[in-house]
Amino acid sequence: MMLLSATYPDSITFVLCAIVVVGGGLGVVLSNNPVRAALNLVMTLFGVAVLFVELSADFLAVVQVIIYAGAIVVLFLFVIMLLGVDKQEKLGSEPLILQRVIAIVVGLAFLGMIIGYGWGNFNSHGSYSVIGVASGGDSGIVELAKATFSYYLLPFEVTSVLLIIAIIGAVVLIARSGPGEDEVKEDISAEIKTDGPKEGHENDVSVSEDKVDEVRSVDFTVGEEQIV
Amino acid sequence: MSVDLSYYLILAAVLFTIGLIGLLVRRNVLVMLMCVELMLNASNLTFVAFASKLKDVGGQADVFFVLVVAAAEVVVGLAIIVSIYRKRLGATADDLSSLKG
Amino acid sequence: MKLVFLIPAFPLLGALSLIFFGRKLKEPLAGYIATAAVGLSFIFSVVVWIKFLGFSGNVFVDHLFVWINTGSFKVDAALRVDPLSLTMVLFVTGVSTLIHFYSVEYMHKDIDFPKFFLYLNLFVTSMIILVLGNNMLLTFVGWEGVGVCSYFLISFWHERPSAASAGKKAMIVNRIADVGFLLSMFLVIHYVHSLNYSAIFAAGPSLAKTTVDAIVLLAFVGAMGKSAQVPLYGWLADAMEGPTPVSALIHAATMVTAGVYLMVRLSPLLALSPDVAHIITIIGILTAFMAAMSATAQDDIKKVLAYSTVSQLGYMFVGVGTGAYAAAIFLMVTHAFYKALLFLSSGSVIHGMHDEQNLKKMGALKVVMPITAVAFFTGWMAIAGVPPFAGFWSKGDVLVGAFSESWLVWIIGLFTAGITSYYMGREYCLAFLGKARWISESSKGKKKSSKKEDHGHVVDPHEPSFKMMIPVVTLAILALVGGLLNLPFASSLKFLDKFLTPVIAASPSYFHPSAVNQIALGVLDAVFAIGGGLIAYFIWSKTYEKPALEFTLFKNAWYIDKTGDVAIARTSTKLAEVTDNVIEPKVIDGAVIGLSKLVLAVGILVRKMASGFVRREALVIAGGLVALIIIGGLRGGL
Amino acid sequence: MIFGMDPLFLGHITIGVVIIAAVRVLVAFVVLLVSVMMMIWFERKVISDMQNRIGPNRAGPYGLLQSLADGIKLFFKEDLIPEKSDRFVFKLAPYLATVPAFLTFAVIPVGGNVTVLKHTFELQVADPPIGILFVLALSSIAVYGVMLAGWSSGSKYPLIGSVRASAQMISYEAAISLSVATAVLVSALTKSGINFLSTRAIVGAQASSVLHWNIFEVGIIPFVIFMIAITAETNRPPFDFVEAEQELVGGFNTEYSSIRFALFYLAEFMNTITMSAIAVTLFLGGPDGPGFHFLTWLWPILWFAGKTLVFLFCYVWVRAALPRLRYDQLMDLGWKFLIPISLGWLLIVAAMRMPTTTKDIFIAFGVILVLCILSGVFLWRTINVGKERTLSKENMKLADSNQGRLIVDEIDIVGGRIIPLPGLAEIDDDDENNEMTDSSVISSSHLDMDSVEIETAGDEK
Repeated sequence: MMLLSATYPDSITFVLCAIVVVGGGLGVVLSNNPVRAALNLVMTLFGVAVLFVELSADFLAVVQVIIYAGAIVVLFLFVIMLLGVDKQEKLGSEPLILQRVIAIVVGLAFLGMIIGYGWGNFNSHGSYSVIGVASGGDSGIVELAKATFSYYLLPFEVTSVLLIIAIIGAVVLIARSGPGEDEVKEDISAEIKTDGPKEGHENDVSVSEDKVDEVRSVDFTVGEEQIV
Repeated sequence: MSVDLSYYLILAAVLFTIGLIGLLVRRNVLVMLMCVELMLNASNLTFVAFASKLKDVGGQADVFFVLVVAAAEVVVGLAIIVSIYRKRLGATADDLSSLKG
Repeated sequence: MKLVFLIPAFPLLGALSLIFFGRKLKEPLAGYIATAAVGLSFIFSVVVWIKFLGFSGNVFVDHLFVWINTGSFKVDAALRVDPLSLTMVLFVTGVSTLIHFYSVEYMHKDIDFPKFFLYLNLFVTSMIILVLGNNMLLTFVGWEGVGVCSYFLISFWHERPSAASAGKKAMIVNRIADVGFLLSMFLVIHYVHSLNYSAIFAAGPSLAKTTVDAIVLLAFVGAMGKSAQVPLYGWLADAMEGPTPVSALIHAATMVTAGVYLMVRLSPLLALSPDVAHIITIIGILTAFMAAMSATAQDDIKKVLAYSTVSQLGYMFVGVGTGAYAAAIFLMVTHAFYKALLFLSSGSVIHGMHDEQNLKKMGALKVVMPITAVAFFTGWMAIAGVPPFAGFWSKGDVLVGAFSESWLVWIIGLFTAGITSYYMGREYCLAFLGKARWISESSKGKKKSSKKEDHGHVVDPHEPSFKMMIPVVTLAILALVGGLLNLPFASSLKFLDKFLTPVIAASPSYFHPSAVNQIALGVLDAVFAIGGGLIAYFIWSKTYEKPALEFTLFKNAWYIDKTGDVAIARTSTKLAEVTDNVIEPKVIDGAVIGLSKLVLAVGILVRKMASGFVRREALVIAGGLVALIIIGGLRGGL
Repeated sequence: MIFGMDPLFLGHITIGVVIIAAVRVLVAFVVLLVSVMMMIWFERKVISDMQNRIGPNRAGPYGLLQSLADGIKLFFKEDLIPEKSDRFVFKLAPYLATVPAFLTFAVIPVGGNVTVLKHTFELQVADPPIGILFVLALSSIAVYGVMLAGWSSGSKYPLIGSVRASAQMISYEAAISLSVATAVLVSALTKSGINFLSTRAIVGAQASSVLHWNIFEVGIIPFVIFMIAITAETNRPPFDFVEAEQELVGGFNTEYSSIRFALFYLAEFMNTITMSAIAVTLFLGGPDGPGFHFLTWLWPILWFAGKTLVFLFCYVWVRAALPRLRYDQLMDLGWKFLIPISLGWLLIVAAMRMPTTTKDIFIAFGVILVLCILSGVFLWRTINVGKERTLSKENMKLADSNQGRLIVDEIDIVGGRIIPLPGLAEIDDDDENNEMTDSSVISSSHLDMDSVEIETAGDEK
């Protein structure tokens, strides 16, 4: 209790998380590879999740990881890999004139004004406990559930409808029309046939049925070849 | 909570700004969507910080809805990207300027 | 009494059956069905009248159904049976029946024979609704119904441009006047919240005097149009383009009296508004005089009668204006008799002369059409007010009212009575006496053998058939004895007065003259009537052309129409031309096109902002956000 | 609060407490590593027996040290990084695969409370109030290792393997979550109180007798679904599409060698153990079981280990017995059977367990009836749809004639294009002039690439 009730572990956690969050955010913006950006986004998400724990919102922290990191970003990566849009973007050039300068100016102005106006008002008291107090040994999960399913029942229903709409919309957007399917498939089969294994990989097919017995001695030869 | 609320809010503002600038600067549509996620996370952080400060679970409940909206946004956004990619072979925002006046 | 709804129902049924089966019914049958419908209507009017005589109250209202129901405002479709409406219904249906019967023969061989009777039946239905309506709105329905039917009937021979334009003219003039009626109704709705006559009369005393004035005056504007008062009387003369039975039915007996009926119906209000009554008197006497003067110079046999109708209507309004309401109704009834008689007689003449209406081409018809001549003579005597014909009594009553109002009005009325006698005498002399001018100069030598080859003027005047004579004779008898309705000798003989008194207001200015006064006035009337007639006889039985007595001013009906044409029609045309040539292309088109060009220019400018680049537009949104924050901060909102 | 109900942290936190916590972590780590080695040996031995051969028998008694030998060998092999790979991610991926596998075990209650040096603590590394959600979170994280490994290799087959993996793992996560939710619901209702998401609370709720184990409380079906789903989630046979040798050479880890490859291996087997432990915790009462009065701390551990071992044996047995599914069959199974059934079962359990009055029971059974009818109709439809696809003769023929057919189906999603690889895609950036017409550049370069490939393929033949 002595160690943990002190302030500095919290402060240290916060600082570390802030670094992770901001670093991850910058990584998203600055990395020229979308997969790297996604990884940085995951980093940010984890930082935010830890901050949630720090703010005694355990449940949200886990949900954040499950939904954001486990589903949304995976979806991002899935699409990136599926479409092969992981080509590296030229961050050095900007086709739109002044876009970058104005964007940075606007962004910094926004940040400055938010902080500037808010400074000194951040800790002003709002109304306390409109819905319910988040307390107890369950990290407020019960309170959260009560609030969600009673006070926020209508938004809850509306968002669920939104989710259904999104799913249906996505399916409609992705769904193919009948005739196009055949052409496309023919194209692929043509491409696949020509799509032979790449350099050095022909030798790599000695895959045993039982993977436990697999020694993968072939790797050496492959490696030598590559080195040579 | 021992760390002052203002730090959380400033951190959220910084994160939001990063997302905003990224949205305006990056050309890859996927990265732009990620930047939107950053901004949503910043708002989530604000919500939870206030929920903790004001001891009101409502702020946490709001985050749920933000999460759902984010999920829906990503699903539809990615579907749009995929369907665009089928036709145009690219996911660069600047190519999609057929709506220009 | 509950049978009252049958009165309008029969003509309506007749009209409907003619709509659906008119073409199949063919010539005489359609006419007889229509006649029977109106005849049944008359019979039920009589039945209702007899029942009403045994009725204890003054007013019986038959609610048919709720017509309009909007919140607090409610209008029933209800029929009102009271002495006034009964009187009207009786003579309307009675005279209509006779005219229908007459038309069957008169319209013989017309292409649109069934259509004619369809219109006639529809007209009678409308007129009955007008008369029996329990509220102003129902009256207005009938009012507009007769307006529409009169339009159809005036321009019945619409192949003739003059007939078509005459119909349009009647329509337009009436619509102008109807605005007055409508406004009057709006005022009533606003101030009384009900259109029922009973409610209006009950509320009358509590209304402000100016309100009453406005209501009555506006209603009178409506009546001016329908009853062809100065200056809206031009249409009636033109309306003579319609078939003669139409003129008899519409422009003598029924429709034009609707205005008088309305004013008498509103007499409880009118009595509260002496100022408007004075205006009505003035307009009435002016109309009577001007129309009479116009009639002295007309050559058309029907136009003379048309102006005389206007003149007589003026008399009626004098009666209304001076408070002699019963006298006005009395004159209306007797006028219906003798004017219908005159029109039908002239119809016989026209029929016999093969559609020749010019008096100057007639003459000496007494020889070939003796019965018609007698009938016409009866009509002349009746309208002139020669005792003991009907006109003497009714006009005498009105003049008594005028005398009680103002001696000037009375003198003009008296003088006009003389004029009336004069121009009717002129017409009679030109048509029936003198030389037979219808034997044209060219065909004179060839005598009767070659008549048929004479194009357009194959004239063989003859007495009309028996069927046409029945209504004429009936009306002649009525014109002769109509005065019995309201003899002034004793109060017990004033049947109509007594009958009507419960529902019409007693005018404060109306005084009951002593017997001596009445006799003196009556003698003066008779002297003027006989004098006018004698003058006409002496002048016009000898010659047929005397331009000194046919002033152009009167021939053109005081140039009222021409004035209107110049003042309104020409100016409006000019204005329209200016609008068409200058304002429309330059101002309006300029504004619209200029606006569109402006929008286009702005669009071209703004279009450049929509670059289509998502990021650029997102940047604009972000910039707007920052701007909003700045503004909010400056205003202290944050 | 985040330490849950662990009595260790209820008092003052002293140096002893910290040491005990650290020792717990260390012991768990070491035990896991060792058990993974044992597991590998166990699997090989069992399969050998089933296939009527001997299996490893050289290193150590009964070949027990064979795994250690393999590990040492792999550790000293040359570490290869393909030229076209994304180096950082390539190096990162094995750790992303291993760490969640380790972490998951942290919330599993291995035994009851023990007292050492006056400190009473749970045989569990941590007992957070959201323990079971923690498990789900980590299992959803686990997919990153496979995905990124495949992508960063810069090679075609690993990429396909990783794309398969992501789709497969996301798909089966829903079924896992729903069956876990059923178990949690039942536990929370049995032991009404706070912390119903904590693993220890779930175990505690099942403690009274064998019949109160969740496997019976939930009605077995969610348990079966959970078992099938975690098999798929861990990419174990018959759901091992990620590394389907016949189709994808070696799957996502084709390009890996040396210790990185060992880490993937480690992660996979550790996942197997961890998932078995979770199944035990959720459905079989965890360490619950009859014990004796001496060595009271030992019996729960033995029970736990025994139950887990049964599951592990089942895994091996399944692997030896069942052939691999087709990929579309896998997806059909996940989306059309497991998810609807587990969702419907969750609702039915909720309807049956929640009501307190007779009226409520009637309502609940009405709801159940409606649900059964609806789900029956739905299932009938989906089954038929699946039949059409799986049993259509043309498809069968195609599958027979062309082994790559299944791969084709998968790539098909992209729109008929070959999935580009990170190394290849970089070519596009050489063209600096045409930033605005990237799409055309990409397409043309794709075409070029394809044509080149055709030529080379022809040359080789």
